[in-house]
Amino acid sequence: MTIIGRFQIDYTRFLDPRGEATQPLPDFALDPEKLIPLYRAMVLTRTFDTKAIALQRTGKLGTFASALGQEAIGVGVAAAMGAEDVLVPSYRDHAAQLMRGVTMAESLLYWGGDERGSDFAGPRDDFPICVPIATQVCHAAGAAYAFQLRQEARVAVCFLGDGGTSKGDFYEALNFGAVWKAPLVVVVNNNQWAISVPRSMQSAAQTLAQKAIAAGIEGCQVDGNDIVAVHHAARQAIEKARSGGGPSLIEALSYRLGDHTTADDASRYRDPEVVQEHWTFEPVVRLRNYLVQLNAWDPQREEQLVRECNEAVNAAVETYLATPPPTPGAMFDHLYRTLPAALHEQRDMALRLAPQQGGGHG
Amino acid sequence: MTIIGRFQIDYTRFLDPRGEATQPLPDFALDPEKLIPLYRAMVLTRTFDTKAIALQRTGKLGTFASALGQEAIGVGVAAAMGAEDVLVPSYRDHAAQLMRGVTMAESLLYWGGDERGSDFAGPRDDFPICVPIATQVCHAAGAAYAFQLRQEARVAVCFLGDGGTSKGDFYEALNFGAVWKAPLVVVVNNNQWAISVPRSMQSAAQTLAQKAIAAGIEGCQVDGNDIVAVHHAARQAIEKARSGGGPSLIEALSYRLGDHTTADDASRYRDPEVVQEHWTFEPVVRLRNYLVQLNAWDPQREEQLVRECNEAVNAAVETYLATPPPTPGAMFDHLYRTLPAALHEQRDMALRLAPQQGGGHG
Amino acid sequence: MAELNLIEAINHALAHELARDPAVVLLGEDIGINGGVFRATAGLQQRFGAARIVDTPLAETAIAGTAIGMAAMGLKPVAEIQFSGFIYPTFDHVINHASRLRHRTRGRLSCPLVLRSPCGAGIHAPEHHSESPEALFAHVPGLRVVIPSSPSRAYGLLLAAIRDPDPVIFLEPTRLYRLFKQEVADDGEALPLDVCFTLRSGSDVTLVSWGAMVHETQTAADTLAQQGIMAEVIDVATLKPLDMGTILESVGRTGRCVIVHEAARTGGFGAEIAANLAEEGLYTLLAPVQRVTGYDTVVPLARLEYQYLPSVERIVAAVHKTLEGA
Amino acid sequence: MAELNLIEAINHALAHELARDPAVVLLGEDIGINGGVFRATAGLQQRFGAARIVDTPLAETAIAGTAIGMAAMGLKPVAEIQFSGFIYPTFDHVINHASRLRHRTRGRLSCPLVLRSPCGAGIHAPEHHSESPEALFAHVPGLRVVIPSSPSRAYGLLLAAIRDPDPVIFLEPTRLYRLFKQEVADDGEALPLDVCFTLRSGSDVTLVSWGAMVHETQTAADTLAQQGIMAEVIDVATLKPLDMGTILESVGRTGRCVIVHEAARTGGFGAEIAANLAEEGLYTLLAPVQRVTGYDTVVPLARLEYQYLPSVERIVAAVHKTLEGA
Ligand SMILES: Cc1ncc(C[n+]2csc(CCOP(=O)(O)OP(=O)(O)O)c2C)c(N)n1
Ligand SMILES: Cc1ncc(C[n+]2csc(CCOP(=O)(O)OP(=O)(O)O)c2C)c(N)n1
Ligand SMILES: [Mg+2]
Ligand SMILES: [Mg+2]
Repeated sequence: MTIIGRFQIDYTRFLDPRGEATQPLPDFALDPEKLIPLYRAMVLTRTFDTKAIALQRTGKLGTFASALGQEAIGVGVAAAMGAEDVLVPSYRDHAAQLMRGVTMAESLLYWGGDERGSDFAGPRDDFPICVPIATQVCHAAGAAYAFQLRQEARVAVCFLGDGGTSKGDFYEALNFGAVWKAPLVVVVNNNQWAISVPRSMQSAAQTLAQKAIAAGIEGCQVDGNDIVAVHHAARQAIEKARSGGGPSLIEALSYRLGDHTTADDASRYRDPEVVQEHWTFEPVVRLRNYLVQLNAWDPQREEQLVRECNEAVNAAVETYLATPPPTPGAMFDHLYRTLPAALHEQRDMALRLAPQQGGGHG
Repeated sequence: MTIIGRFQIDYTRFLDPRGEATQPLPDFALDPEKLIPLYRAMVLTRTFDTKAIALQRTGKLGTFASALGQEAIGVGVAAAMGAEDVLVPSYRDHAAQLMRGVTMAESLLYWGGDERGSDFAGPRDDFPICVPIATQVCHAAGAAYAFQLRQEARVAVCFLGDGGTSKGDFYEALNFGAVWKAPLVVVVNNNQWAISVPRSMQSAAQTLAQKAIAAGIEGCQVDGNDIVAVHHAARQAIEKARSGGGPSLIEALSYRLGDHTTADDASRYRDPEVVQEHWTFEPVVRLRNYLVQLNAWDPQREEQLVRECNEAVNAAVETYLATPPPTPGAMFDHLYRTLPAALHEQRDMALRLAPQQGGGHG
Repeated sequence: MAELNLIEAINHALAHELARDPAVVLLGEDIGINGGVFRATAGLQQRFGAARIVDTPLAETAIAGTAIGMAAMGLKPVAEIQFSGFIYPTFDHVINHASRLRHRTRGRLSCPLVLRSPCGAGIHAPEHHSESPEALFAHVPGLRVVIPSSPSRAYGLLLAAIRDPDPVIFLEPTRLYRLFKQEVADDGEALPLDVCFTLRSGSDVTLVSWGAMVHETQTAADTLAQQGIMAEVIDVATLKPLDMGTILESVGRTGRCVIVHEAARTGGFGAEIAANLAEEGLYTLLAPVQRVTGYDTVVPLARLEYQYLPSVERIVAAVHKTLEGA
Repeated sequence: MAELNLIEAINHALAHELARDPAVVLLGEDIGINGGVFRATAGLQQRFGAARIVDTPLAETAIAGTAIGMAAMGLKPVAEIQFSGFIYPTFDHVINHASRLRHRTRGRLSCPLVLRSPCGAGIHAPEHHSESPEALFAHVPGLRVVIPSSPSRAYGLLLAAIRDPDPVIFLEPTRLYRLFKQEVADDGEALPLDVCFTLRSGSDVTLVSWGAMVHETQTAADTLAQQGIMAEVIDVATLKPLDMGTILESVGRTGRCVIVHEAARTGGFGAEIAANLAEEGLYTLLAPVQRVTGYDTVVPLARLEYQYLPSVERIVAAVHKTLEGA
């Protein structure tokens, strides 16, 4: 018996739950100017989430998936991307999307049941939210291939959940990306639940990062509630991808503090006390504590930030609510670049017969 | 940075290409009575393959996939199975199927284009050959679950190729099997080619065995041309599965000495000299050499064996060629347990209008 | 007899068969302690244990594929696909394996599998949750395709599907899950899987529908009755194998037929019924057949989904059109 | 002008577009140095390099999925599925993504993807190699579905498919790959993707077909001509979007229609055409429409496959039947 392969999976954390450094920090983490925008983005995401849930509860929005407790992942990764890179998100990635320039009004339109919410005015090449789990990893690998073929220094950055790592698409895409050595970074938001299925029932693998080994690429686990660890790992992976080093897999270990979506009631399947415990580890307070230690944050700034976030969110909600519903013809717009003649009659009928029901938000 | 996971992949070989032991052998390998049946089975498989290719070349058989050079894998694994276990094969696994009691005539019928070839008189619960790559791994995991649920001490043993390890089904099935701790053994026949795609282009993983790590199960690589290594690993894995230890993945490293199938011409994409080199490692001569060293084999026995194998194969070919074609009504038999009334008219039409063309072999 | 809505009827049928037949197992995402996202399996894991009510990892291909392996080895798996848009990864296993395992092995192995999935739009669900894939399955030889349209038919048809020795695709219109209740006797009586149900007799026109659209169609029939037009309403229920006899007999009497379904028009299962009328009912047709269907578009998100769905008005208008052609 | 068989015509069309448009890339299994198992891509990797002619790992889901990613980012991928039975793992990506990326993003992103695959039986191929999945795709909004039936149409339609800004499913009848040759000018002239081709004019009956069955249908028309029956033969070629106008016009003249396809009867695309006749052509029909199709069975293995396929005799018999109904 000979050993022909040895592999190891590392775990990285820089800030402990109280915001204390556990090891020497990377440069960016010593510079409050670098960190404060990340903190602001996390608080904005949380404000947005709270508002979106409230809108759903009052019938003004459809089903919504909040990022509560996982804000450091989207923010930390998106902040490591260049504008030229492309985000390939799942439905829980508005933290990253907002950083990328998707507007909150667009996000609300989408969750409010309006396709125009995916027509981002900002990052024109970013993919729309992907609902069919893990399929987006294939798209990201293909996008990465396009960049590689055209010799563009761009990276495709893709998110999925812990549940998504069980799906064939994930493995197939990693394998393709690895064979191609394509500029691809795949981030697993391991929030430890796939609706009601806990991480332990999702896979017998002790980490999700080790799934990278199957594709022969690097995988690592980071504390997903420590934005310093997330951002550091993302920078390294993106840099590596951009410089021809091929794909990486980052498992960001976090916790879903809220329900799966507004259509879910997590109290049916998990112990609220355990959830409560996990509030100890959440990322926003952690970074705030660290900033306070750096003397870069104080209650006044916090108060001002909260006010700004509320104003921004409220303005987005107004824009959203003021958006008139699409006309029935929109069903046929963009179905093809040019609507085939065979469909003209159907479109005319839709315009003629449009019933009065429906059209409301959510 | 903390190391949170360490993994290693072992490689096992007992007999070197000349048939010399490279390390202390397991008990069964010291007993010629145990080894000779394996040797006979390998020679029978090779005789069968040669004949099947000849039949195809003369228009008496359809496309056929030979196991040339990979006989030790099917034989070594099937010999480790109990009659109560279930084989879930791909299209290149007749070495294992014949060991299990599938007849050569059945195998020829199948490749000759007759569904009756999958109605094995022998191993009634064994799955038919699976052509859609890697889908059978899911079936095997499900079969294993059925055994587990009913508390039967049976194991599902599944084969696939190196190419198959790129397909989502493979990963998903391993993951399910591992979560269930089901009695499942998955054997990868890494013959280093998936039609024209070499192993190096199939995956960036340095071994295929390491794909087990993604599912959190044990994976190992063995010399697939050393039947002692194959059989040893299969016995261990099957024993483990049977006793509740869950699934294992075995990568058996071999080489496809022939064309992919009779429909393929490998000289279009690979160097015949390289193929020639690989003949040095092939499994049949290796075991014969070892048996000769044990004084358990000699030219007379070889001659007799070859004669017996030829006779058996020829008898099977006769049975096959003498089998009258199925009647057109067979298309409707077994479509459902009871043919729905809606289809009676179609069946009547098929019987009435059956054209005279077709019906031949291959 | 209890008053049940459609999802409760499903739950009762599952419980009944689990209790009756130890070979029945359920598998799918979130079907265990959570009881399924629509609550179809509520309480079942508590009652029958986690070995028979199996919460799987998130992988539809393997849900179908492992269910086939289970079925081949003597279990009777009932696999749940959580939402309609996630049924496509099962196609390979359903078409290449489930539908033909019996055929390929000449009856040696078989695949008594039920694949349950919600279907249809109308509940303001997110993207990819409003699909109507019935025509795709109905084209596949070796399958049965069933869509209930009331609690009692859901109960009886699901029992039949589980007891059937071959694979059954069982599509449940989400919009009907909680729309209305009905007396359903939990008596273990299955309904036949090869007949249409005539829900209402009439002599002027035959309305043929299935799934959630049966509801719209019945409402349309009410409206028509007020106008003095007597519509016969047929719930196809089992699309494959199709009981064309009942439809031909009805159209033979009424001379007119309007087919209503929610799936996209082109290649929808309405085409199969209309084609049969053109082949076998031509001489009885007094007017062109009409199909009232979803448009050939992606099912739009919530704000437009009711513009997509066939409405009572569209059905009534189509009936009027067939009557003009008199 | 060269005499080409269908697979050579495909090869020429691919080469032409690869040379013309640097955004075109090919991906699939064994399409590189091996030139594809049917030789569609023979010589292309040598000419255009391994970065544009991409031999992928063995995974159809990812072939479709990565092609969508490429297409969204401005490439024009032409993905090959090696044999028809292995196209099912692509359904999820084709339906949930390729067909609706443009719609979902209101035109911001799009998916100019061609998915090429062999289809059909008749070459004594192994299991799962003889599928005719066209009706499944033709039901999906947002797709185009094209099936050529001659070398020159294969050339012109494939050019059009690659140039089309939206996803096209391009199914190639394996039985025609080498059945006959035809003069094909490699002139880069595309054919339209929204019209049927009338291959033969006739006044007694309209025969509508596509793919390999066009061949049988034309032979049947020859036989019928000898009997004094003049059949018009229409090759649908593009199933989606369907040019029903040409068919209606023809049936309007002949009053009779026989539809011939190889796929299973129930829910086959013939149903859509017959349904349209029942809706819009009813008053012109002098006799019931006839569908001559594969049976609703699994395509059998080689020894019975010709018993499954529609034969010239069956087509002729169906025409006689429509003439009885005069
Ligand atoms: C293919 C597919 N199957 C099922 C679903 C329904 N579904 C939506 S989210 C979800 C759980 C996903 O869990 P995970 O991947 O961990 O992501 P999270 O929601 O926790 O961010 C499921 C089953 C889906 N969207 N896609
Ligand atoms: C899903 C699927 N895709 C493609 C094919 C066509 N095909 C048959 S064998 C083969 C290569 C398989 O290679 P590997 O898994 O290494 O097995 P081997 O033939 O070498 O034993 C391919 C692509 C198939 N049978 N199934
Ligand atoms: Mg999760
Ligand atoms: Mg191989």
